[in-house]
Amino acid sequence: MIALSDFLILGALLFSLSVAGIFINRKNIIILLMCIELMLLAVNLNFIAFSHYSGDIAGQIFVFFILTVAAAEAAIGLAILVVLFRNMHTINVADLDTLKG
Amino acid sequence: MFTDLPLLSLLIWLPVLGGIAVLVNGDKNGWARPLSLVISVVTLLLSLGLYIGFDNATYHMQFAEHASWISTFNINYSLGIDGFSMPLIILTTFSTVIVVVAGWEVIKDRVSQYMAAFLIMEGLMIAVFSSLDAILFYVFFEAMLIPLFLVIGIWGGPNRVYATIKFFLYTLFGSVFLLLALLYLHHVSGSFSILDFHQVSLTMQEQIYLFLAFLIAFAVKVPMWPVHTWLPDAHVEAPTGGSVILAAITLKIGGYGLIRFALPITPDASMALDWLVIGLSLTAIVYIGFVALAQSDLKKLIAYSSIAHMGFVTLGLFIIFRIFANSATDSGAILAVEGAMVQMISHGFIAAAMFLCVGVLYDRMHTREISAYGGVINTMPIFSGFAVFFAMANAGLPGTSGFVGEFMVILAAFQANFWYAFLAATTLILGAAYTLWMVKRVIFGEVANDNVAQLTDINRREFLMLSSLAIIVLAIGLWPAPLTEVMHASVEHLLTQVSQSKL
Amino acid sequence: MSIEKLIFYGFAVILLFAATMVVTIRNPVKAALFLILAFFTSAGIWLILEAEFLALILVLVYVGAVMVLFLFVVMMLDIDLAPLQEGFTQYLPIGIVVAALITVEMIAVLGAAHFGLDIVAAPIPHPEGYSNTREIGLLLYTVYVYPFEIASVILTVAIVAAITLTLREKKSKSQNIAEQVKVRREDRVRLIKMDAVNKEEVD
Amino acid sequence: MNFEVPNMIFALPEMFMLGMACVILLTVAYLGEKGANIAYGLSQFTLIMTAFLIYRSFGEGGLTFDGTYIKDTFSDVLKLAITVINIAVLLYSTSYLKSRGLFKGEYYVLAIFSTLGMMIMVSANHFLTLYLGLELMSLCLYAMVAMHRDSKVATEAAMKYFILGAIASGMLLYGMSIIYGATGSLDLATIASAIQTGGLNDTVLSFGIVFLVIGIGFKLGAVPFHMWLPDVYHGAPTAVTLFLATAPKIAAFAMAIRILVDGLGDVHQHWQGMLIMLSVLSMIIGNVVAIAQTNLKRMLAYSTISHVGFMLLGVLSGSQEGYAAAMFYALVYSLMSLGAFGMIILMSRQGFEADNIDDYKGLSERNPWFALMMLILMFSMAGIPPLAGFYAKLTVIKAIVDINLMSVAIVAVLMSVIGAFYYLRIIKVMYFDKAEQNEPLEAPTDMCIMISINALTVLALGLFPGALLAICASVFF
Amino acid sequence: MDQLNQTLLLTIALAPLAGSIIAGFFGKKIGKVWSHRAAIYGVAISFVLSAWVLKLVIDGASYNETVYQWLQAGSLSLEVGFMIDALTAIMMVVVTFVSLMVHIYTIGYMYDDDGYSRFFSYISLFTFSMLMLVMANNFMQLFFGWEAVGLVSYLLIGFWYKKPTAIYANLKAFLVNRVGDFGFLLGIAAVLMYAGSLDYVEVFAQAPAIATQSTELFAGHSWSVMTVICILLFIGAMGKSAQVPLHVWLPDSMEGPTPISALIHAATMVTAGIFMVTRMSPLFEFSETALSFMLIIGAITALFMGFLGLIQNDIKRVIAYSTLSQLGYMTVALGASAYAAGMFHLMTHAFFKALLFLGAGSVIMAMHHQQDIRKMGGLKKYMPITYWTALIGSLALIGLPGLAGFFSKDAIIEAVSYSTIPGSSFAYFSVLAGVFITALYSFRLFFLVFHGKERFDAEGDHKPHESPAVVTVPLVLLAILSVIAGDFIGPILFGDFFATAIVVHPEHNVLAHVADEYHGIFAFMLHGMMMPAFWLAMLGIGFAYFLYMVRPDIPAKLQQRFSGLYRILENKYYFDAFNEKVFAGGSRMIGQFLWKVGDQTIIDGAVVNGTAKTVGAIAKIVRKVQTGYLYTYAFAMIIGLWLLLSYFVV
Repeated sequence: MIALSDFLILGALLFSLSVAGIFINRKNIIILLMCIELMLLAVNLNFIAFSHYSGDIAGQIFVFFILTVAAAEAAIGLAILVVLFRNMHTINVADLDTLKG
Repeated sequence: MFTDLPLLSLLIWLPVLGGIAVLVNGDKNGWARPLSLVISVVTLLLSLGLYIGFDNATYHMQFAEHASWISTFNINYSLGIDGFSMPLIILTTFSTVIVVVAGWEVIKDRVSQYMAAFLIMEGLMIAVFSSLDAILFYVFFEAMLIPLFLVIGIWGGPNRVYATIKFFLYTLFGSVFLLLALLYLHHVSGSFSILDFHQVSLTMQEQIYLFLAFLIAFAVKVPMWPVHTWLPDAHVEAPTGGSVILAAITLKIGGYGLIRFALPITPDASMALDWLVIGLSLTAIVYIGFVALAQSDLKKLIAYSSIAHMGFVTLGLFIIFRIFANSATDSGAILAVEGAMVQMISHGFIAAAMFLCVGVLYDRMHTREISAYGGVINTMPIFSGFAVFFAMANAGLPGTSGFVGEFMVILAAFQANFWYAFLAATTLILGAAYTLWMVKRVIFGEVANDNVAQLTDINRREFLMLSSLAIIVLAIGLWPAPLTEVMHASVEHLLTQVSQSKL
Repeated sequence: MSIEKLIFYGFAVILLFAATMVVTIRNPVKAALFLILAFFTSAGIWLILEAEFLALILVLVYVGAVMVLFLFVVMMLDIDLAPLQEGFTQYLPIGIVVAALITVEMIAVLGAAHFGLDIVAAPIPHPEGYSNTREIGLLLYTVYVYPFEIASVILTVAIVAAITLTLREKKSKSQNIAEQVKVRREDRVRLIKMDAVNKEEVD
Repeated sequence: MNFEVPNMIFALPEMFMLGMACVILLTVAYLGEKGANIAYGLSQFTLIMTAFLIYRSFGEGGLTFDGTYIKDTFSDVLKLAITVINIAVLLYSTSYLKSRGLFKGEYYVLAIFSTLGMMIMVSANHFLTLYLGLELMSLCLYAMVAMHRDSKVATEAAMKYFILGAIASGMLLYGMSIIYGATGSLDLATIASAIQTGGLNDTVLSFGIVFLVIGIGFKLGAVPFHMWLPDVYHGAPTAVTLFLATAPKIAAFAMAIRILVDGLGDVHQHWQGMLIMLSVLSMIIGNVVAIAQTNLKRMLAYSTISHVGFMLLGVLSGSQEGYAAAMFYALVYSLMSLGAFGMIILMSRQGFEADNIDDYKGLSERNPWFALMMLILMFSMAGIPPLAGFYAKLTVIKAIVDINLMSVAIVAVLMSVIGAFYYLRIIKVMYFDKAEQNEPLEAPTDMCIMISINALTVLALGLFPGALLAICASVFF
Repeated sequence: MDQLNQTLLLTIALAPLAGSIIAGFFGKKIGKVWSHRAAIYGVAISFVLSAWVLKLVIDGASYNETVYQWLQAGSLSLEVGFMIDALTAIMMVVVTFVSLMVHIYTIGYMYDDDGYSRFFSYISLFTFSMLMLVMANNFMQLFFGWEAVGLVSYLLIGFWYKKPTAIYANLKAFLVNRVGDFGFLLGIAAVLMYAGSLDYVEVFAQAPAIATQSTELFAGHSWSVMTVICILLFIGAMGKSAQVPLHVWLPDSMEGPTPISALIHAATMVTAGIFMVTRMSPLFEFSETALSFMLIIGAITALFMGFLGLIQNDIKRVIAYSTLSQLGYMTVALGASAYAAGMFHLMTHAFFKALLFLGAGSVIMAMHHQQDIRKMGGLKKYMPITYWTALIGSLALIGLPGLAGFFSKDAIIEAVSYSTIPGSSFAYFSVLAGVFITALYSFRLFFLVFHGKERFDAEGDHKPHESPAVVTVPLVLLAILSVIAGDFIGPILFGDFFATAIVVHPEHNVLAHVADEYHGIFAFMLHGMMMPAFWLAMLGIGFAYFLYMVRPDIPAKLQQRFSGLYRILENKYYFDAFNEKVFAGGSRMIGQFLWKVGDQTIIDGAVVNGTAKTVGAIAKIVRKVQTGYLYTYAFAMIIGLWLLLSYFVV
């Protein structure tokens, strides 16, 4: 049998990867958005794993809602990205430095 | 006659509301000045009621008022006065009248705001002296900074921004520690009543920390060396009225705080750390005396002299432990504490008068540089008479109030330790040196320049203020007993409090 | 090693590989495709965890809708890829170090010590006729009706927001009187100095 | 499975608001640009009615929707505060939006939806509702920040806000998943009872709590999860900054209380240390960096960070008194922040953002009344009595002193001294500096009245803080 | 009023104050005449009543009552009150009499001055202060009077406030006096500490008990309390009575108008120290160390200040140095426990020194405010009254038998010769040598001014002429007293006049030895003529005559020959230069240093502004962390996560 810890460690690795991706990636905002999706994926994996091992379906319900919200989030995120691109003609992370200090 | 009136509340809120009324009325119809004068005079007269109705025989709080304010934390609107606060309240009301009169012609723009600021400040200061609830005290203690900050900042000199911010942050820095101490005391005692704080027993370590917190808070106000540097800057930039209030009242809050908080709440720590306060006080007297000698700005000189004089207050308050150790009777300790109180009151009048004198000159010459003057006596003989008189009072000449406090403290200091008295007594030389040297350079001599030649002597308004101050300074100097009588009971009570260990 | 485990590890490895590629690859289109791969493998893992409904939803909604949206945006924005390639490795070491530290700490908590089989036993298999979708559905419309309603509001908001942000309104025909009044001559009339035309030449 | 029809009357304010939101949405959809005024009116109507509904049912309470929704005094007070503050926010923002071509119906739609999200958060008794409420609020806020589509800074701010916000949500969710794993429940009440029963793994719990704290810290703007805050406050149109600097802080506070106190109150020793770290860092960084700012919005952003640090002091104390203090702080802070940003809006004109500190030079001569109001607000923020901000600081520090965290208390008071410096600078600029422009300042009457009410409330709360303090205390005792 | 009572005494004290107030505050309104009338009536009342008091005291009356309680602290009560005994009474008479003379004289001397009524106000105020000083029955009031006379002295030295030298001198006078007061105040504090009271009677009653105690001012060195108290009190006296090294103010004080030089800086105020020590004799008697100290200080003053008188050319300064020297004599008397002799010399000195000063003033008026004696000469024929009175004064000063000075000075010399305490032999030598010096400079002055060639150019109106009656009448009256005052030597020195006021322990009682040889005035005179002092004085006159009348070229040659010595004398032993450099300059330097370095650089610069700057600098650095880049922001969050995880979980 696969232990719960295996799933959780997989989730943790995925989470760390996405986190690392966010600050390693300095060029492309779209990839940042993708990293966020990965992060949510890790969370979902956690929820489903816990749900499975505790026999409680609530975790899966939560995942359902996370997926819904993530979709909405992606839509708004991309919309903002589009507006940004129209304004700045770039989606380079390093160019977003008008506001600082 | 006075006991059935909420006299203290009246004294606090009449000027505050009056100030707001003056503010709202604005500058358009020219009522700001007379209205302010009426309010301040009425307040002064009311405050005399405190003196008349005061019972010298008891140390209990008189004219007490009590109402719930913030019930959640058991914070109360609790007022009352004893022999320590009553003279200071009268000093406050008197000084405010002087300030209103002093600003009469001099302040030309935003008169209503100026007057309102001082009236509100008056109410707040009276409240500080009469609060018996720690938070109430703190609220007024801090709130007072706002009008003073504005007064210096708006009507002040060219470098006012630096001075005001320095002044504000300095005092705020001190007072936040007070807040912590008060909160801690509440934590221990479960009450915010200052009188309950007096009763609560504390370990030595607690006392030490509390004492240091009190000391920082009040040392900044006093101001004690080395946290004094805000004062000269604030004075130099402040308009005359601001300087008067700063010198006459604000500094006294520091001394008052030490009497009300540090000594009775942390007697053992006060005793253990009295060397610190004594050391700082003596440093203030000697070090600042020398520094004052080096000043070329009239106001700075007087400001430094204020610091040196306030050194006597802190010295007087903290030598009592050594006197207890050396002396069988408590008359030395009483002498010390009452000397400190008298010094505060007297300094209130003399410093106010000195700043008014500078104000009189500044209004005419628009400079405070000593070197710009010389031979003022030739053109302003009456003024010079007052100036020399107040200078002498500042130098502690017997017969003026300036002598009484210093005399008492030095006499008492000798009973603590010869060298304390020795260092304290150097003020006789230093105080005379810087004050009279200034008098020599400003007042005496040939007319120094055309500006001095065109000076006009003081007018009736200025004469009125200076002469009233002179009469008081002389009266206290010749017969201080009426002033000290009101303190006896409270001082003795304080001494019993400090001589009982809380450990 | 059971077949179940083998499948899990297989999927896990692919998932981690795909995720790594998403993070590191420079071309966003490729990244998106790797993300799709990651979703697919995740769905597989979810199936092992008997979350069939969610596994399907993930593929349908995520791969089918969200990732398409991503790809669409990537294409639409026509990003110049050349400058995006610089300065990547420069911060890599410290990034990797911090990420590794966090990973180690997370694994230390989530590892077998706290969540091993001996502590959290494997669940009892579901009885016959158990339907994951049905269970979810039952709860969703009863106990979680309130969150469900909120989710619908969120989706509405997403639509409103996306439209508000991206919809380019057509130039309005209505007159802005204030603007018309404020117009100055210099804004509208441009005086151009021209050389006089030689009449003969025209002819 | 027994399904009971939920007692929906508890959720009447939310339901009313949702209904009205749809009405407004439809109005805007049909009327287009012309609908903006109507949308504004409807929004105000919605908020006022909602406030009224909350007020009507004030104090009644209980759980409904199978324990996902809770109505208690805490939620009533905070929801009332949120609606009332948003009424003021909308009032302030209208003229600003009009002068910048942002006066669109969508703004109001999003604002109402966002308010709804906050109310859901306040009333959440379940991780799921909490999360959804948070996302509803946040998504609206992201969009609102980006509303000024032609503004580079606004879109940049929105992008940053979005990305970081999403990361923070991810972390929050991760924390929820761990807590779910540890306690086997998503319901806060059940979590609390599971913790009370005991037998849970402390390491795992605190592991989860770390992620939850990060999520909360981000929404509040606590260091080191604060980086979005200055940029977003600065970049967003001031009307939006005003919106997101006030009510959402109350909602975030509610979230903190719901999770940490309602859910994890019994393991407060686990999160106390984390909050101390966040709080101390926030107070230090917020206050220190604010000194170096020249932009008022940015300065207020850093001041927000420091205020969050102070507010957290109350939460971390782990005592009822501390929670009450933090609540008082949150409410007072929103009120002060409302006034401060309201003042920026008031000073701004077409084509001119009054967000540089130097723009306030000589305000006391140009308009003494406004200057006085700003003075009250600034002194209150600095925590000088007799203004509301003082009692906010007093109560949280008292809470800290009462649990003997003297060192933290000392940091707090020292930082409040440093903090006073930059507030004083504003006052200095207004009162001691000469004006650069001399034309008197005019503002619409409703805004003048609003700012006066705003500042005078701060003063009144300073003179008589007892009532509000009693309310806050009554929530937790 | 045949009894000493409060009304009488208050009248004596307050009458001059009333005169002062009238002349001071209303001088402009009531005019010159009424100003001086008010002042003179006040002082005259005082004088008459004082004389009455003296008579009552001689008849055996005494008085010691409180007027009002000034202050109370615990069991300590500070009061204002009067104590009248022989010592007080005689001082009151001396003070009021000299003051009255000066008042009258001033009418003539100051009539043309703008500050006429102000001047009267001041000198009346001075009379009041001096009376308060001498009539006090406690230390507090003594100190009040002590400082008050200092104040008036300050005001009067700087009376001509336009003169830079005058306002320099008055500041100097005040400050040097303050140095003395510094010790005096500490002495009072010591008295309070050990006696528990400031009332004379109570303190004196405690004296034997105090004398047994000791204290450690420096660790390891035990001091007798009484010595500490007495030396501290004497430091006060050194300031007021201008003893070396606190004498430096007195010569400069001659910048003031001449009448006050007579009144304050010769006759009365400067003797306050002598009076005070005499008053404190019950204490001083217990400390031989203090007595020795006084003896030596007095001897140094008596001799070395006399030397300086030799080379001065300013008429007033010569007399001033003579005053210093005479004050030294009085101090020597005190040191030898011959308090009564000191007091007696104080009285006679008051008369003849006031006479000399007023005479000098008369000369100065005649010379149109020329004070340099090298520009005078031969004035005898122009101003005979002044000449003769000055001669009497000078002879009294040098102690010609029969004149007042002889009795008092000779009594001192005799007394010292019997003293056995350490330092007495040096003192004896000094006072003897002083006699010669005194005679030399006195007659140098006298010859240069009144005899010899007229070294001034005076034509017509500028010719010197005798002063008006208001000037000469006081001169004559004082001259009479300078002659006859010595006749009281019997009762004052050897009788029991001071019996109740002065305490002398038997082992110190030198006057008793002198009294043994006293057989009446004439016998004393004859005895005096056989003593070296008389011959030294005669020798001095002879020298003066030879040097300044017969061979006026010699002094110049001597000056060249002993130029080093001369320079030392000319620079007054470099006291002024030293004070100016070390004390005045040093204080200012310390002040500048503490201000610039302590306050401005360290406290304000490094700590206060330094903190502000540091915070500002940190702010500038920390804000750079806010780079604007998303990945920094994300990284910060991750670091936060890492910190929280590492710190609180793992």
